Amino acid sequence: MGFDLSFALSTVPTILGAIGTTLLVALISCLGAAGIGFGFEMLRRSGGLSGYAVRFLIDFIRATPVLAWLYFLYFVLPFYGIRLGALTVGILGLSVYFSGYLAEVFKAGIDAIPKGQSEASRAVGLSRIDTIIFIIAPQMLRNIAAPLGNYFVSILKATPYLAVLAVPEMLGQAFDIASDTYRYAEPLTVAGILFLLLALAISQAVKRVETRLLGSNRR
Amino acid sequence: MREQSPDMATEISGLNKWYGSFHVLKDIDLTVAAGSRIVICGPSGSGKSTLIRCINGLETYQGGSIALGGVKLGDNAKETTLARRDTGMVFQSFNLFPHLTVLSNCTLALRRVLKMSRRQAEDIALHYLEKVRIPEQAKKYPAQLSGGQQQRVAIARALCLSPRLMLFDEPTSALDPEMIKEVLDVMVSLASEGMTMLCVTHEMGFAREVADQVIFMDQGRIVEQARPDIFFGAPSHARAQQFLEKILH
Amino acid sequence: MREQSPDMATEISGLNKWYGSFHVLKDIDLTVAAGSRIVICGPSGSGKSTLIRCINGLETYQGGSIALGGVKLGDNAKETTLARRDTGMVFQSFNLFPHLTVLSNCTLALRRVLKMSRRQAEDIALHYLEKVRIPEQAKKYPAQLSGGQQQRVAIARALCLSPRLMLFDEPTSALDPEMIKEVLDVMVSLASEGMTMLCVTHEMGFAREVADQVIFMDQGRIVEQARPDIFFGAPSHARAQQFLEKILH
Amino acid sequence: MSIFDIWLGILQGLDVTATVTGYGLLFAVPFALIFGVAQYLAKGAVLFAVTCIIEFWRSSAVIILLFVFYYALPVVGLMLSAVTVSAMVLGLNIGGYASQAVRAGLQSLDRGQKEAGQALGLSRSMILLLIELPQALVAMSPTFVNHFIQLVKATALVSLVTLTDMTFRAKEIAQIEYNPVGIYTSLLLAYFVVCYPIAILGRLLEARISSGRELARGL
Amino acid sequence: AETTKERILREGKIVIGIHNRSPWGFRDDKTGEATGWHPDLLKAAFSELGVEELDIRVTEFGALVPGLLAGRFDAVASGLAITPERCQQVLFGMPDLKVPDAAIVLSGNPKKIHGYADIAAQAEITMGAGRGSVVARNAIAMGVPQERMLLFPDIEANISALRAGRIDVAVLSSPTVIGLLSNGKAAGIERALPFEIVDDQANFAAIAFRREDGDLRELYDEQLARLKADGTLAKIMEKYGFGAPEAVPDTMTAEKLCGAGE
Ligand SMILES: Nc1ncnc2c1ncn2[C@@H]1O[C@H](COP(=O)(O)OP(=O)(O)OP(=O)(O)O)[C@@H](O)[C@H]1O
Ligand SMILES: Nc1ncnc2c1ncn2[C@@H]1O[C@H](COP(=O)(O)OP(=O)(O)OP(=O)(O)O)[C@@H](O)[C@H]1O
Ligand SMILES: [Mg+2]
Ligand SMILES: [Mg+2]
Repeated sequence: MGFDLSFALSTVPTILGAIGTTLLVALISCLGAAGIGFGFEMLRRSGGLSGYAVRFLIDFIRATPVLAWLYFLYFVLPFYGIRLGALTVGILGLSVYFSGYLAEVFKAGIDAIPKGQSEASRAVGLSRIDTIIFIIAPQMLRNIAAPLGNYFVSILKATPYLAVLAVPEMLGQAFDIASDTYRYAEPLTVAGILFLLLALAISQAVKRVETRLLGSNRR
Repeated sequence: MREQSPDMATEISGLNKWYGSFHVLKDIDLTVAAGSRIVICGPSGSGKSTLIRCINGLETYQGGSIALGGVKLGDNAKETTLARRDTGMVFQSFNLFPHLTVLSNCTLALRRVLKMSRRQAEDIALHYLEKVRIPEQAKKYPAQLSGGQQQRVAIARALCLSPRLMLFDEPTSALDPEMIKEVLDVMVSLASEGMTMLCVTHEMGFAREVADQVIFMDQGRIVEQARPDIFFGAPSHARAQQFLEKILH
Repeated sequence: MREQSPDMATEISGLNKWYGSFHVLKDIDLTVAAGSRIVICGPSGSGKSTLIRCINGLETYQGGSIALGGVKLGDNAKETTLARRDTGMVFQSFNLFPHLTVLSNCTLALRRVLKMSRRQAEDIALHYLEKVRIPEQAKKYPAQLSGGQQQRVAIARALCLSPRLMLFDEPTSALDPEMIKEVLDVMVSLASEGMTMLCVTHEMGFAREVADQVIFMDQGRIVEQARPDIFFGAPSHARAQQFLEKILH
Repeated sequence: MSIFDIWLGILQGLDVTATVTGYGLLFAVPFALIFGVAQYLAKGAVLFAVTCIIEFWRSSAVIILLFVFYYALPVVGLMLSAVTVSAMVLGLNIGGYASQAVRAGLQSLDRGQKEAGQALGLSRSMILLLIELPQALVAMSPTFVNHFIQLVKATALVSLVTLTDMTFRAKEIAQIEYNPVGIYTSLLLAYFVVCYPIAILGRLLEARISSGRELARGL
Repeated sequence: AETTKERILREGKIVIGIHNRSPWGFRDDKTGEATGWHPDLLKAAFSELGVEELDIRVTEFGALVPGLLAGRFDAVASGLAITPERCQQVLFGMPDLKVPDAAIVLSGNPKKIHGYADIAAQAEITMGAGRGSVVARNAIAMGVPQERMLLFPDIEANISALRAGRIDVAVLSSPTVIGLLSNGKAAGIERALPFEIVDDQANFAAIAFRREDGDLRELYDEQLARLKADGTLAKIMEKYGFGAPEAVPDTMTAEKLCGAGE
């Protein structure tokens, strides 16, 4: 057996061909999950009955498998007349699924902002929305840059689940090559390295943002 | 800049507030005439901050009323917003927005609340930063300033909205001795311009110099209210005597 | 409890420290005789905290030497540990361990460093908690205490190790006026028992009452060192005059 | 088969899910502690090495790691059991995430805590054990609960190494039943009964911790 | 050292990898025993030699060959198709089943699909197939455009997609389709009959061994020839509903199928 470098290189174009899909899904899902998660967190903070309902929803999402979400969105919704494309379902599924985790992360980030910040904001007459946009969100991001990076990497690594929707992403392509040739080491190594590079790129990007956000706090 | 209406009196009557079962403000009656300067002091936990915060609409209350320039504050959101616009608040711990520059700290409300253009807002902000004597710090971030400078920015930020009433909650207690002087100087000069001020502080020198009235609170009540010379000379209430002894030791 | 050696003098000579290219401490020479009480004051950023921290081994330094009771501190870890054991430090922000009770805060070092039994350690801790007049708070957590009580716990915690030298870094500046009094009272009573003390503070009343010497620092140098009556009466250095003017205004 | 029967059938995979999760924790917890602390303390080359190891486990695709450790290592003579490989790969992956929480928890502690310990003459290791870690771990416990749930759900990948966990049981039943909606509903419920209690546990923990702190509830 | 064959004969037990696919090789939910076409074949072939026990390892399709190569099992008995590339990695036993492509459609075959030509011709038809399957390659060779093909990781997803209307036809292998429709649980779908295929597209399934276990493969081939001769093979085929279309011509051998590969 052994590792055949030239065969490994020959698999690169095919696997790399799917990097666009993988990146597209990962990036939009990151934004989607962050958006939905932030919305959840805001609703939960508004308290009352809807706050409890949202809290249950967040726990429910966290407690259920992503595969089930993808399955329902793709195979079951059409029975109710809602037919979304595979990419849409993939992005939506990952966004919803990770929004549960991100809502928790946002919670920690907001809890760490001193209460005086929102009070000062109200004292100068800013509306609730303006307070969220201009005061809370930027400071929250600064507090949670590191765990946010954790979840962005998680989202990237969850893209192979889209195989169940027949979306051709990188890991799927690698497995296709492998099952054609029964040579697993080479394509999987290539896909593994590509995933690792993308994940490291995300970590680095998040670290950059973190440093920039922290910049204003340093002397 | 907006015109300051001359007859901006604050009228508090029968104010009562509970935190759960804890009665934190008890039957507070207080009239602050336009242009007057009142200092509030009293032991820790006596309700000084709570009173100030009620006036600024940061707290709800369960009984009594607060009127600003004749307009009664309801729990009606619109009126509360208006009230906040007419009062400026300076916190003990500054509460500057750490992610914004000094200038943006001052212009944010002007632009978002009063919908001014950036130019206009910055002109106003710089005017007040000059007034507190730190226009050269406009481009820095709060963390790059000393405590005294930060508190002066907080004052400028509050002044930008041309409040009719300025509320100070122990504005110097987080500061170094030298910086206390800086901030008090700014407050003295505001006072000399006729700004209406309500100030929680234990800086008795400041109280002597600028206050029309000193109010002493204890356990949620206004226990004594007097001219500073009278208050410092011979407080009539035992608790006030004891308190003054300690802080003037 | 260990015996206090009577000749516990602190000798600092030619101390120099840089933060990168910033020269924070410049040629500091200072002798603290056993049993003497020294107050350090000076403007913000003048290096007061840094000096105190060097004596306690919390900072390294690049030139000069510090000797405690004749033993020179090296950057040798063992010596630093010994030095720390002989000095007690009280921080401005208390720095109590929030996850431990008051009693455990006090016994931690006794049990872990001096390997005492729980009984023995608790006896000592209670002794010092009595000394700072809060033995009844022993079972509470720091968050359940007022600021003044917290600072008194911090003092008791430092005393437990029977330090030969107590270092205070602005121990009252985070406190309310009434609580300042509490803590200063404890410090005055320590001073009257003959404890060697080095104290950064701007409480001039305290300095007048207990200090043998007042040291004025500016820009990393000891600019003036004098008996309190002389220092407050007629400081010889211009910077010190200006400073005193501001804080005694 | 009724949905209930399917659900019971899926729960037959619970022992594998639980076993892998349990052993996974044996890898995850020490890894998170040791490497989180190491990343906090280390400098220079050691820090770089520690960071590389963490990034490897955190950023690599789990499927590929499972593959390599189960199917490639025997080729060079190292034959680990399926449970060992699963527990190790999933555990270290989650441990990689959790190590970031440990580090962030330690870094966000007030510097004065360490200094107070030093001033009392405590050694560096005692300061870490008695003062820094207890506070950091408590502060970060909601995050750890998130990661615990993620570990449970990550066990869905172990069918790749011949273990029959709940997800694979669902696929087995799907073979016979061809009732996808029922099967995926049951799968969702199966994970829910396992993960939801963990989420609730997290909430209780959080409530206990935050009762001692003042939070930014003024928003 | 002991070869795999010697060990199997000594222990009376062979470890096989399956990926739980009816009818190829799956775990019987009631007994927990391995069942299916290839396990039955192995049992019949080896039981006479005292190898009574089939120790099954159930895993994902993608892990079958890596597991074999890593020594995690002795044989893969899960319907692998012989191709020249694959022959470079593993050693196939004699082909035991012919695997023509077959299609599943919604009941009544609303799009009237009877071959790849129909799929290729109608632009509104979307076809489903297993990813990495030979079927997918056959379809492309027959002119079905790639953008009208969805490749799902398993049969269930294909069926779900068909029912959800995401595909109009799922093309699978004929034994799979037979197994799928045999237990009567798959309501609302049916096999598209007839489904025209070109004969040289058919695959042949076999049991796979490691390349170094030539002696084991030889032993198995001998036994398989015996089963063919005494009619046991035909009986097992009947059990699973396979008939003439699935029978392997006598002239067909693994060597031929591997071509340059072996
Ligand atoms: N959110 C709250 N819930 C319950 N009790 C509260 C709350 N906020 C304040 N209190 C209590 O109300 C009382 C008055 O608080 P307040 O902050 O007004 O005192 P203060 O006079 O400003 O004291 P200080 O000088 O310490 O600032 C205190 O006993 C305090 O414990
Ligand atoms: N870690 C550091 N790196 C660089 N510069 C520092 C560091 N710590 C302190 N400094 C600088 O060293 C100088 C002396 O600081 P120090 O804290 O000793 O002053 P201080 O006299 O205690 O002032 P204050 O009264 O404000 O506490 C200051 O200018 C400060 O900015
Ligand atoms: Mg207050
Ligand atoms: Mg200092």
